[in-house]
Amino acid sequence: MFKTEPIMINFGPQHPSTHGVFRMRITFDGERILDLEPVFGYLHRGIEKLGESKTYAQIVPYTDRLDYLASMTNNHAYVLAVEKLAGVKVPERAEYLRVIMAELMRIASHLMTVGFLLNEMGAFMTPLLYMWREREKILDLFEMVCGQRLTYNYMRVGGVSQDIPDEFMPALRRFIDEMPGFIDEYEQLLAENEILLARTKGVGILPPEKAINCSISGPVLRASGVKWDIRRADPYSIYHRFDFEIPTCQNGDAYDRYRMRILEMRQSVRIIEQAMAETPDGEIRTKVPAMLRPPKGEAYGHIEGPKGELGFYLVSDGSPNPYRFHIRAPALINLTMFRDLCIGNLLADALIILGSIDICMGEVDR
Amino acid sequence: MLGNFGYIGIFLILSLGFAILLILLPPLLRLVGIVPKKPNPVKTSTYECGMEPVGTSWIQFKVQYYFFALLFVAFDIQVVFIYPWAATINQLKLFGLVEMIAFFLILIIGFVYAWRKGVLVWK
Amino acid sequence: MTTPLPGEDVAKRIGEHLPDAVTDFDETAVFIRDQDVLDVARFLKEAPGLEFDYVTSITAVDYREHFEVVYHLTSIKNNHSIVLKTRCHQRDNPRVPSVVSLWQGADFQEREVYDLMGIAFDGHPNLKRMFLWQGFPGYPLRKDHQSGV
Amino acid sequence: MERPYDSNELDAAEGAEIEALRQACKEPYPDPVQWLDEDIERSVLVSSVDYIIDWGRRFSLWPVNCGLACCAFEMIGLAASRFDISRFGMELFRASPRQADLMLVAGTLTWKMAPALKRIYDQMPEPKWVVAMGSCAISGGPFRDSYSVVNGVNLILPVDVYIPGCPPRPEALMHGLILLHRKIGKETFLKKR
Repeated sequence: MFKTEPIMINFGPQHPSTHGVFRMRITFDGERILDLEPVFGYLHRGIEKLGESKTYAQIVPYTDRLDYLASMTNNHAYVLAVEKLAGVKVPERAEYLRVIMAELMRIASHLMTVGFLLNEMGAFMTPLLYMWREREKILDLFEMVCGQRLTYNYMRVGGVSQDIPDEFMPALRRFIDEMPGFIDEYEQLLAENEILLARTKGVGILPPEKAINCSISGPVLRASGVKWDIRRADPYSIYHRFDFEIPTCQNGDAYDRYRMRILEMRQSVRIIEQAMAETPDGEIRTKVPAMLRPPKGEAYGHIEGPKGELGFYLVSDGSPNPYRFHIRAPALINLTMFRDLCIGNLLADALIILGSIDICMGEVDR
Repeated sequence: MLGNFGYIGIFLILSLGFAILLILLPPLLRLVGIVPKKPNPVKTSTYECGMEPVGTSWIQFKVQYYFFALLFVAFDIQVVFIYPWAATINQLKLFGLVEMIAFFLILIIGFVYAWRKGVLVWK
Repeated sequence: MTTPLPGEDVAKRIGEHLPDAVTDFDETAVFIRDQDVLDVARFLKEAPGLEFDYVTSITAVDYREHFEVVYHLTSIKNNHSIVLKTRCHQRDNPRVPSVVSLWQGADFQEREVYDLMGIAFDGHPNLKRMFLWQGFPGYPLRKDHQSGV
Repeated sequence: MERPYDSNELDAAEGAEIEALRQACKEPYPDPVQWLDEDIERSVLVSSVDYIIDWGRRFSLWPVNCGLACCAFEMIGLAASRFDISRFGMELFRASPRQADLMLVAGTLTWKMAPALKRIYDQMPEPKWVVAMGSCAISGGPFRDSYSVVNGVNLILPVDVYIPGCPPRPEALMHGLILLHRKIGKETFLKKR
């Protein structure tokens, strides 16, 4: 018909639906996306360089600020990597506390993912405020344990920093009893909502072999039908003692990625329930020197974070601070195929795909 | 006794006065010094998420945007006619209802035609 | 349990296919020459028993006299993993062949290594600075870069 | 895919802009308490007209959402239902700077983001205020000696209220905003002219 010219618009660092300071240079032809160029670095604080001049204990607060929506699991991943490097044994009670905190954090992070995804779909603030109500309960639990709402600095090499107060278990019991009811409430409100179905069904379909080739991890990978979860594939800590399944969906579109978060929340509640019942008493931390000097060598510890496989690669030269401190950021690598998914779609779909992948700029830019 | 047109006159004056007041308020306040005046070249540049816009937006874009606007105008006018009808519905008994249904039908035909032609689906 | 393959067996298998590619190995890692990275990677990806179809992480370490690029490869099919390392000795312009043609997941990770460590990857479709801005002096993650400049 | 722009050229231009801003911003902006003339600073006579205008502005501050990092989630937590800031008339986080009059810098400002933040600040209509939330915005915080972090937003923008904390609790943020309200309450116009 009529010849149209492409135009380039910056979906820049300051944008309500880019989950932080992520920027995209999108070339449009009307509403259709012709090309998309992601630009990173607007929150690059150089944590890997700073880590090289800090001791192993001083790096724990830095890991809180990596994926600031899931600080507890960042601590868990880093601490596991250092224990693998230094060969430190962790007492039973600390292992159970860590699993409870990590799974609570997974629920809170998935709540945020679904909340903001629906925020971008036009249900402005309503589902987000519902899900924030649950997140506040989880933040209260964390505040009871380590006094902070967002950057917990709770785990130490060799255990956890503080024991749980007496009123923690009853409060956790109450939360665990209510949570499935709330998840049903979300399912009831959202699962068959035709706007959600119309906006996400068949949008941004990611085939399984392409997902593996793009080294995608986490709920995005499982939404494409690949059954790969580090908690089952390479069990760390005490996850082999709990029975929970790894949910997967089939056609890998934005709707499946949304459903994955809901299903995983249910599994996390099951894990917490079992972990609560078996938490033994006893030591919460083994004695580890403050200036820990792990033997010369390297270690790669990884866990299944809410966003995907979060790994820490530590190289030690025997001195108290790591020679090299690398973070395998799942959110950054999950964005590898974001460009291919968006080309040819409409602009509104691109934001839904970005929301369903769920990135957190602290981890992407480090 | 003002008569009907008197009221319409007052209504007209009030609405025009209110519109003009709103237009003149910022410069007026600037004169008095309440609204600070600090001109800044960057302030008037176009906002694009904190970045410098590239290229011009004066380009040939798809004609489909025009159809959305067209349909919007059609249904906007329809709403304008519904207000007075709704206000005086009890005077125009059954006749008003039938009249409005006919008005709706005409517009719905236009909408169904646009829908069939797939004008709103973004190709 | 993701079994880390012993370096020795993998080195032997690579040795049969590409005789002089392997320079060294230890219990978890295999050291290969930097110019054979792409061939070894293709072999590891397509060899029947290995099938490393997932590159977990690519990173680089600056050992002052040489750079070391570390590839953590995983096979989702057979659930085993291996660590591949190459050393490049020239300090001013280290070059390593890029593996993006095999795994698209390596795209951003190689760009990050180029941006922060300065190791160029030949054959990378879009090798540019990723986190820092053009005009940033030097490569921050190198040991001789004084930070806070 | 033909692009109507050349990305290398754009990167180079943006890089040059960042480098220029980095060399230019060496010492911090003076905090804008100087708009009160020194002699009347102590006994600020606020006339009734000023009082009404300040009251109007104080309780309808709309922040532009430039949440950069972790503090952004405490800021959203403040806007959520538990620590509700719509009690202060601030619940609308405007995405575009045109409709905002408070810039709540929440998180770590890096040099790559600095020109964008400065442009958003310049594009905000007068009267506008800046609140530096979190120790990253105040002084670079835990990332002070990093190669890519601005050591304090006041190198780039004049800051009215500093809220310490990493991240500051919603109550601390609310206290900071109340301080800002008190500061706005002291502004006078007629006497200055």
